[in-house]
Amino acid sequence: MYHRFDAIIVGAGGAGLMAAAQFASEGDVAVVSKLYPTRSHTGAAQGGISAALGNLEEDHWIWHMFDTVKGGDYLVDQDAAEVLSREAIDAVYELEHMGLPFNRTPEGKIDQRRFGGHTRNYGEAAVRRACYAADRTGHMILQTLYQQGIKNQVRYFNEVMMVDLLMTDDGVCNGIIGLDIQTGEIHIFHAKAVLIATGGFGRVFKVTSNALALTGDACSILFRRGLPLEDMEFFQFHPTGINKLGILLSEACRGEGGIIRNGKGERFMERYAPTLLDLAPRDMVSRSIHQEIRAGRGIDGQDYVHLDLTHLPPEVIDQKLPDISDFVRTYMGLDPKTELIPIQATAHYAMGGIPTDVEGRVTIDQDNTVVPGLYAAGEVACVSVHGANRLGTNSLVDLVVFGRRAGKHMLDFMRQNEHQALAPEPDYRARAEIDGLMSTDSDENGSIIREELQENMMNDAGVFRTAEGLQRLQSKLSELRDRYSRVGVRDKGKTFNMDLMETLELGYLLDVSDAVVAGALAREESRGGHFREDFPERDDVNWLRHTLAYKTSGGIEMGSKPVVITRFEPKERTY
Amino acid sequence: MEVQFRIERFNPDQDTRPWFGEYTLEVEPTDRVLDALNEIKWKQDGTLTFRRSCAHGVCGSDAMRINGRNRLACKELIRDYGDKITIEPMLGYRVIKDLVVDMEDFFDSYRTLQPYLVNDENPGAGRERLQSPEDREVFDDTTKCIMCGACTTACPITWTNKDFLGPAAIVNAHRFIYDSRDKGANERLEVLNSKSGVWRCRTIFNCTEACPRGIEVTRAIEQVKRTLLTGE
Amino acid sequence: MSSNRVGREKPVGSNFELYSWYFFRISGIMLVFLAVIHVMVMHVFNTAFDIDYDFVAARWESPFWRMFDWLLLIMALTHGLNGARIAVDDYVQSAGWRVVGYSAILIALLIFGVMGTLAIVTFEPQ
Amino acid sequence: MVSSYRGYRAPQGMLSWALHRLTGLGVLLFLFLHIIDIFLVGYGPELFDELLFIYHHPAFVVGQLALIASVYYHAANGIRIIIVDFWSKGYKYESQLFYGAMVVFFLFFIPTAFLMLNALLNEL
Repeated sequence: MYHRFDAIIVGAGGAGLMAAAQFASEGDVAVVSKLYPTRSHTGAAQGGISAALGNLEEDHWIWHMFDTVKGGDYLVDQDAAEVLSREAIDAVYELEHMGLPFNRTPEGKIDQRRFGGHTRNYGEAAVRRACYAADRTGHMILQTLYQQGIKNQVRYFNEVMMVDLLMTDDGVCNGIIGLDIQTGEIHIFHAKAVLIATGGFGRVFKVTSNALALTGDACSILFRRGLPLEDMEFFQFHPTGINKLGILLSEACRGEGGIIRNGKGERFMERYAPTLLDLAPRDMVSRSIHQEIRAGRGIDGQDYVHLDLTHLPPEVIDQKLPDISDFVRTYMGLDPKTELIPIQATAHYAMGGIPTDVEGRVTIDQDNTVVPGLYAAGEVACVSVHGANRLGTNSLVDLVVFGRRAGKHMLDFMRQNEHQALAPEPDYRARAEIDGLMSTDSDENGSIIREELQENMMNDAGVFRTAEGLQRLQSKLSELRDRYSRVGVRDKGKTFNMDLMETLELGYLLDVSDAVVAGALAREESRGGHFREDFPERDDVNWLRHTLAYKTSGGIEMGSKPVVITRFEPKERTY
Repeated sequence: MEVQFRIERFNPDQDTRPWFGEYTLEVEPTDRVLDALNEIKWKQDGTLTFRRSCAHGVCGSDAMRINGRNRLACKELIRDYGDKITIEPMLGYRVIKDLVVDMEDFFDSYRTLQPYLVNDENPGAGRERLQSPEDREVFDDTTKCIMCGACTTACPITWTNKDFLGPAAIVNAHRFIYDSRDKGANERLEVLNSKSGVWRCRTIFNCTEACPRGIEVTRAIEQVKRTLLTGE
Repeated sequence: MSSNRVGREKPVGSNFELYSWYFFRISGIMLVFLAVIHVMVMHVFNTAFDIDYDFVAARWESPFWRMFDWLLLIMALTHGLNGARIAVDDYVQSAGWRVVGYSAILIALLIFGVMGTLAIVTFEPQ
Repeated sequence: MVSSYRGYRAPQGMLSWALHRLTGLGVLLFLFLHIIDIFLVGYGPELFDELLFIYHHPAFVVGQLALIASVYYHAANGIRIIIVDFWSKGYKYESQLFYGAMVVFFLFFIPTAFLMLNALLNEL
């Protein structure tokens, strides 16, 4: 089936819907999502969205910018960080105007709370910067933006999975190919501009806070088309995931005063981050937890530690952390008011992704050459505002700020440009891939390959990495890829073929894993979320630069791109 | 522990009527029902089909009937069910395949009630509309809705009366009607006052019982009825 | 897959359902007293075997009991038939059969209302 | 439609509603019958007293017991619904109110049943 729109937005999370909201009633825009929009993973974000509103205490966007840069271990592009922290303020007000039900101060203003790595006056002390709606800020953002889409009569294509990107021979993006999951039909979406906002790929790891749907689809599709992926080695492990399940317990737990304790009951963050303690950035806390565990100070010598909320007033837990308490009760059978919660670091957020400029335009090289008509925003994109490690709440800021900018820019682009003609049979690649999977019959089981992939990625590309482990992982990945080439889809039907969907996703996971491992192996230093035991120091001389990974017929080629530094020279990062 | 699963299966490409598939599985008591469904799909029968995404009760994909009641598969632990578990799709909507039902009518009802803030006054850039914590608290409960459909498809009225807008749509209207910033209450109340609105509710409480987010759904509906009655 | 509908056609409201709902409750409360007293008189203070023509005749000597019985009749009939109307709405989906259902309810209301009223109002002991 | 009711394991609220609807419709049907017989009073004692044998038949006494149970249940549960409707905190006690309604039901029904069955036994 053929559709023609001015703009196509792939992904209906915060970034995609914020972009869609910019079109309001202008232009013909469609949102394509492989889920229903309200199922998007933005809805799982808990803690808050930072903006220097200064509603409770003095705060300035430049402090926010500094924290973002420092939190990202100076790999942040500072022009982008400036945009992020300046526009966060407007974006938060815009969300409020759209109806987002923020918690309020007694005067009726948006309430704010402390969050990891957010400080006053360049690191003096924690500051109240995170605007929040209980511990379901992401849920409220997603609902509010979806509601705006309904108000603006946005056209939603629900349960349609992007399977290919369309580009002209001149390198202009002119559409996508979608697979309608409900009917198995292939849809051609012809557009002047395409926004990729499909989110992260946490499912390459075994223990993750990410949804089952987060398999890096668009990253992989662009990668296959020869477009680069930036800084893929930087993946954030969130310190407080529920042990074994990886379900996230928001940093807001610590923002409200929660403490992490080791097997001896010690508040061990005193040793690693004497100023910010438990509110140090996530990469540091996760690494500290692992170091405690390695030193045998896990709970009963095992591989987890405790999150302690028992000293918090019960009404804080009830009113400000209700969902988290519910998770702890449901999945652990524990009462957070009286019992300690077993936690473990959980794969949480991809700092890397599709390189873009501050307008959301996808770029392909170190000179930031743009692909006309192609945009990316949200977790899937790498602007790069998060550098080597993202600060808590900045993911939501990223979504709304850069989703908004991309939307506005697309609106201009679409007014000034015409549709580029499609090649004949634009869907041939997608059809060939799907037909290939559907017609193969073998005993090779995709889900077993996926389990092995996730297990190996967790062990060798997790919090700690070594050259040896990463090389071992590379050969494992090529073995898995070889097995994947023989995988057949067991469900041969057309209607809602979830087996086909998962098998396609496995292919994407493999591509993304390749890029993560290639980046991790190349970067011979430790910075932010990337820690090489064989290179434990940050190396600004050789590595103060972004990596770009390109998929070529001969394997992955690595390139690089300078970091934009405007206001803050790199310094040692202590908290 | 070993658990027997009976799962309702239906593939429109080949079946004329639904049937039950039986699966035996070795699981941990603390596993979620969703984990078991995944395990069956991945290791035993690749054709088993259901929706799922976040796997911890916030996205609303995997609402289904577990031992006869609407639940999210990712929020239910196997130890609470014992060694025999029956899983069926939600009632009242067309089954697309196995446990997947057609949610279009559900979202249609939702859209009927203007589920967005109606207020065109510009509070001015660079500032928020003020709202007291008390005013914010009034509609807090109904902001929790994740639109999984558990309440609407638990309601005996929606099973048979296709005009009824259903609990979820009313919950989402409630979220705006009682928001002090909103100005669209009258229009929503007019629809809710109609034949397909709140008066169809017979205070059965199935919706409240089924809500995985703990929303007091019936309370919200009753509040709307009282507002219609007293004009307050 | 795709949906660009902005919801269903908005039902136009009148206050009929509101009044119906409210009437249901008011008549319900009245009936609690009327019907329970009626049952008590007929089956607790007297028994079914005490009741015959003379019993009815003696009771309807009093205008109070005639009024009481008439009120009970009307409330029970309207309350019950309103319930039946809602059952029709809930279980009959085709527009045609609904009209049949509503008509049957209206006819029942007329016939039984008239029969009952006639019986109570025109009764003269023989 | 019917399969829907079988497919859902009814919580207490749904059972109480289903019973409410069934007893309501049952009482309505009886009401029709009752209006007919009272209408016949107008035709004089002979016809009416002759008809009363129906009401005196033991099977019908038991039937009347079911009718009275229906009326009592419908009344007690109806009051519970009205409380939930008009008392803004009523929703919290929905289930307690149901048990309360059942207590009231039995408080009325047990003596009524005793008296009626007693009368029947005396008559036989």
